[in-house]
Amino acid sequence: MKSFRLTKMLLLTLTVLFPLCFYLIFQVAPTERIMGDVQRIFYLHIALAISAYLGFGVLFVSSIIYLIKKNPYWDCLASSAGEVGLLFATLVLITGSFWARPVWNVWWTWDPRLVSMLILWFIYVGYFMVRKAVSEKSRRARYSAIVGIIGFLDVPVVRLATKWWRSIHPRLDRQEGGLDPLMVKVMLVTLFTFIVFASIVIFIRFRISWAEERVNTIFNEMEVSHG
Amino acid sequence: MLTLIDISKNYGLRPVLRGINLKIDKAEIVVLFGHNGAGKTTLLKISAGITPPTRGRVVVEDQVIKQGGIYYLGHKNSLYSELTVMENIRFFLSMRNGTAMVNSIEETLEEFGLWQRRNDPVKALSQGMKRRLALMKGIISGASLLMLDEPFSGLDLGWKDRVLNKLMALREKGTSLFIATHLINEGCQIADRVALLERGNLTLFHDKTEVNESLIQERLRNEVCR
Amino acid sequence: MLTLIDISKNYGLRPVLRGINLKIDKAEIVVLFGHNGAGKTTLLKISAGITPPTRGRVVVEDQVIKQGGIYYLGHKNSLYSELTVMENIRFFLSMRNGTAMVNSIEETLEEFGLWQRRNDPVKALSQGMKRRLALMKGIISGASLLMLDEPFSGLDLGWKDRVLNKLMALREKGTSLFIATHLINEGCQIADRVALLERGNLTLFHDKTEVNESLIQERLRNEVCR
Amino acid sequence: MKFVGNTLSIVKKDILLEFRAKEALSIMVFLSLLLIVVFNLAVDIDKDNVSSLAPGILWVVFAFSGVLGMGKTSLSEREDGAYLNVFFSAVSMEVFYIAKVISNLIFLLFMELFTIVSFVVLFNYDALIKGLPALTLPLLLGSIGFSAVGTLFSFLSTGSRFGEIILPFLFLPVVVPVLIAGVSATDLILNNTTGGALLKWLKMLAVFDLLYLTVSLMLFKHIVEE
Amino acid sequence: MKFVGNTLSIVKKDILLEFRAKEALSIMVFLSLLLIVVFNLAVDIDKDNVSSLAPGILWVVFAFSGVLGMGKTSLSEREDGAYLNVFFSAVSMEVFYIAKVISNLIFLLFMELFTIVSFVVLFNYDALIKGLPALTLPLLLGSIGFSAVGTLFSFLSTGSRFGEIILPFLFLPVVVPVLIAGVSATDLILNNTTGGALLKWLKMLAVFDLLYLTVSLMLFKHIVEE
Ligand code: HEM
Ligand SMILES: Nc1ncnc2c1ncn2[C@@H]1O[C@H](COP(=O)(O)OP(=O)(O)OP(=O)(O)O)[C@@H](O)[C@H]1O
Ligand SMILES: Nc1ncnc2c1ncn2[C@@H]1O[C@H](COP(=O)(O)OP(=O)(O)OP(=O)(O)O)[C@@H](O)[C@H]1O
Ligand SMILES: [Mg+2]
Ligand SMILES: [Mg+2]
Repeated sequence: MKSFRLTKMLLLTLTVLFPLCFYLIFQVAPTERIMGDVQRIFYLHIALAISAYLGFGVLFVSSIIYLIKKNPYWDCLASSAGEVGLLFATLVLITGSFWARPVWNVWWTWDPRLVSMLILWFIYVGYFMVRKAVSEKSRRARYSAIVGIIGFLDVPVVRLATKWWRSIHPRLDRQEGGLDPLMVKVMLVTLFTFIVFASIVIFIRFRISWAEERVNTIFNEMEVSHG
Repeated sequence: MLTLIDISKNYGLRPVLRGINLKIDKAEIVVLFGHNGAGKTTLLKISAGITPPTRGRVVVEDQVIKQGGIYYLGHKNSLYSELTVMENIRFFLSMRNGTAMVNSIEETLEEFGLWQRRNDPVKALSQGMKRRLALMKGIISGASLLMLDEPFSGLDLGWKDRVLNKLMALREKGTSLFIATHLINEGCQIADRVALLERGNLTLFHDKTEVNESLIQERLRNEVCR
Repeated sequence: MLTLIDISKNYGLRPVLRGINLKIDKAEIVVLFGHNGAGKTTLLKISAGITPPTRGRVVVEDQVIKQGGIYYLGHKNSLYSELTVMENIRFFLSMRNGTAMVNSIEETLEEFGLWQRRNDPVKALSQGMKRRLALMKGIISGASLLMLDEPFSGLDLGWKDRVLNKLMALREKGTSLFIATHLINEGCQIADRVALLERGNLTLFHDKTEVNESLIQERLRNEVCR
Repeated sequence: MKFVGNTLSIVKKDILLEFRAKEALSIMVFLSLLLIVVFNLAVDIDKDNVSSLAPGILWVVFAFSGVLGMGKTSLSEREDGAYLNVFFSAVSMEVFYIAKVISNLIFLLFMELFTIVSFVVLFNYDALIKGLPALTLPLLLGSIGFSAVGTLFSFLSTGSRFGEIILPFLFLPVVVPVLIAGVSATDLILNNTTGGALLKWLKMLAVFDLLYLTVSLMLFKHIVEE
Repeated sequence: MKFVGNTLSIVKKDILLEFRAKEALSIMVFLSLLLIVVFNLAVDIDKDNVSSLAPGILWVVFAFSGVLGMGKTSLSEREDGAYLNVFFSAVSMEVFYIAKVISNLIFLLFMELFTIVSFVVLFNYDALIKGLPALTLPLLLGSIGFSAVGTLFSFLSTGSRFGEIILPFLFLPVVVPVLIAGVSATDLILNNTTGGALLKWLKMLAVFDLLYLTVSLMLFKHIVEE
């Protein structure tokens, strides 16, 4: 119940944070000189990317714990976090595309950052394909945990892609003169909002699937005792 | 040897096993009976550690696990169908580091009627021959605990008898056996204890002295025939 | 119904069947016995037209072939493991154009103890349940000739009896059956004629009146036990 | 027209299996996306060369994803000998073949549509969308050819010891004419529309389709009849 | 050093199986040849662009043929539950994994050598032969990465309902770093030899190999331990 109160509180803060974010993005943040208003996608874009990493990170950690503890609790958490991560990763691809269209004049280009992100997306689609492909519960948990662990090795690749390969995708640490301080502040607020948001979504998703799991268990117990 | 503590297993919402407790001692043969779908295969797989139970614990004596002391034979035979009989056996033994009585392979092959087929690929054997080969692997494995799921399926009458004798000889050497079967006569003949799996519980449970009473066998038969 | 004329089969240099002649009439049950590796499966597959013989001819009455009048059940069950019990049956019947008694499916499912499992995918059934389903398909198929290879394998005692009764009821309706099995009692119980396959030949061949003499059964048992 | 009903039953069952097990189609779709990405890693595709590379890449992706997907649909028939349901039925092997060709064709067309859409998005190549109406005919004809050959060979390969893996070797060399005609027709449509030459390639596709279909129709029963 | 002996036994068995059944290796070799030909149909390779296309095409072919071949080697363990021979033995799953990685590595290297030779012959591209000594290291490192991931995932995919077909999806995205590093290193060697940059890619290959090997080694037993 304590955790439930926490969720409630966080949800409440979100009702403040989200409007604040959008106000900051569309009213406060300065318009970028070259790209214009479309640059405002940036705040969502990067916040979504970090939230996706967060989802995959939670998946990674809970997969490891699952393999050690073999408690379905962790499998539940892993798949919930994976769903959220995949959702946000999809949104990164979409917002990126919408940004690329006016700026680079294409929906998609074969840039290392973009490709590595797409590959990451493939990996987690593969994760859910494995979950679909295995019906026996504990086996599904083990197999998907393995994919989740190996797959996470790709996240650093996405992060470092712009460093390793020649890339046209912007990098903040390469920005000449640095980012406008106001932009940084807006970005940090958006980032914070989305991290809270992603955590809550993961948590709620997890509570639902865990409740489902427990209902099933209780059903079983009933059948066991009544024959 | 093997202790099952409060083992339960559900598939989805269907409970198959409900709190099974069982202990198998050294040099003991426990035979498991039950209707189709009673959960015999499930219980054997859980005991062997191939399937995890939903609840409960399987305890196997330490020295048994360490030296590959378990041999499990399921509905499948675990044979490489492209390799010959001999190659299958050699590989099997090489995985057990000479725990096995390697020198007696030829003799055992002869006893199992597979000597002439030793250089044939397994896929060219008949149903019954494959089963025989899989059983033979268990017997030469040197394992101290054998778990056999319907070991006699596909064997003809003659081979069934011979395999029964082999299994009893194995017990004399201190091996424990956990067998699931539908054959009541044969099962009771070799069992030290029999168990009946019914609605997820082990009902009926008899040891040596009782097993041979025809009354018990009659009851078993009635139970399984219902 | 079915006539086998001088059927021979070699695998490589190994002769398995050597000139088999056999005729199965309408409403007749022929049961085939033999050691492991005697060639029962091979003979059934040849009769069903799945494997070509090295020499000889299989003649099936015209009207039998035309309307899908053969049902063959081998060691495998021919089920789509991802589809449910019901879906498997529906597809099977749709391939037979209502030759079958479609309206009695539910009743038959009940009789075969599969009614509660009708919406479960076949892969979730136990060994014995799958075999039962495969047998049930044969019984509702409306085929006039059933070829069954070890039909009772994996069935428990109760179901074995019930399936035996079903098969006998089928014969009363004019269906012919060609069955290979290791179970001498059960085989002799339903057989109109029994045949023993030995070294590639059909030795021993007895019709109705003789089959029930315990002497014959004794001899069969001795032969197969050797 | 009983055979129309039978064909539909089989197609319906295949689509049901697809929904249940999500095999062939989802595999084709994802594989095609992945192939495009991998292709791009190997050969830098940009604005300048996309229109000259597109036809080749698309058809290679169709062929590859297609053949692997088709392998899957026939595997579900081989497993547990499920195709025997049709083999021993009133439905002829020709009808079975036609039905499988149709199921595969449906899956192929879905996959191709998806591939084209992803290609347009990934390479920012709008000409492909504009050319889509004109592409319908070569796509349909090409897919019929793929399906005719793929269905035949996928049964052949799953019946062999190698399993599905041998399929690409059999399939790809044989469909090279379809591949070339398809690439050429697509090239003409995307890059310049001179009607005469296009007709030539379409004719070639139609001729090969007819050829493959009739020959495969005659050969199919020999594959399934072991 | 018992585990060296065990590893060798398993590798020996795999090579024996390969000789007997000609599965993984021959599939890899033929598929790579076919892929090169198909690539050539899609992208016209000529004297001018061969040196820029060669690295990409070669590595994509290695990855694709490799992953399909590796799927085959684990299938032979899953079929009939043959891997249980190792599961219930004195040999640890880590040793089993290492042995399978070695077997797969051997097959991969053979296939790569063959692919390179055919590439040289088909496109008359001698620079590749001259660069072969320098290519050895990136090839070896890349193949170790492929084998480490491929072995793990091939067991995973054959244990799932999709079978081998899901394997490419899991494998290809994960090995993209190896693929890119391999392509880049090969490009540098074939087209200009500036040592510094090459070292960077080799380091990257080595790091990923180590990463994949250690992580897979820890994860493997969870796959096989049903
Ligand atoms: C489909 C297209 C795109 C994808 C998949 C994509 C993906 C990503 C990802 C994954 C990140 C997080 C990187 C990290 O910090 O690890 C990111 C950050 C960023 N993206 Fe994109 N992006 C796309 C298009 C664009 C476009 C068109 C622009 C602007 C021209 C852009 C500008 C940025 C910026 C400024 C950042 C923050 C950079 C940093 O963290 O150093 N992106 N993008
Ligand atoms: N993978 C599975 N998914 C769902 N249910 C399953 C699965 N495996 C087994 N079951 C169910 O568990 C029950 C027990 O099956 P099990 O195979 O253990 O029976 P059994 O006693 O071995 O029967 P048989 O004598 O027919 O071999 C059956 O009702 C079966 O349908
Ligand atoms: N594909 C094959 N290649 C070579 N030999 C084979 C093949 N199939 C069967 N045989 C051989 O043919 C003989 C008869 O086999 P078959 O399977 O018909 O025997 P069976 O009577 O059915 O035996 P079981 O009771 O064990 O099922 C055996 O010696 C077997 O080894
Ligand atoms: Mg069972
Ligand atoms: Mg047989």
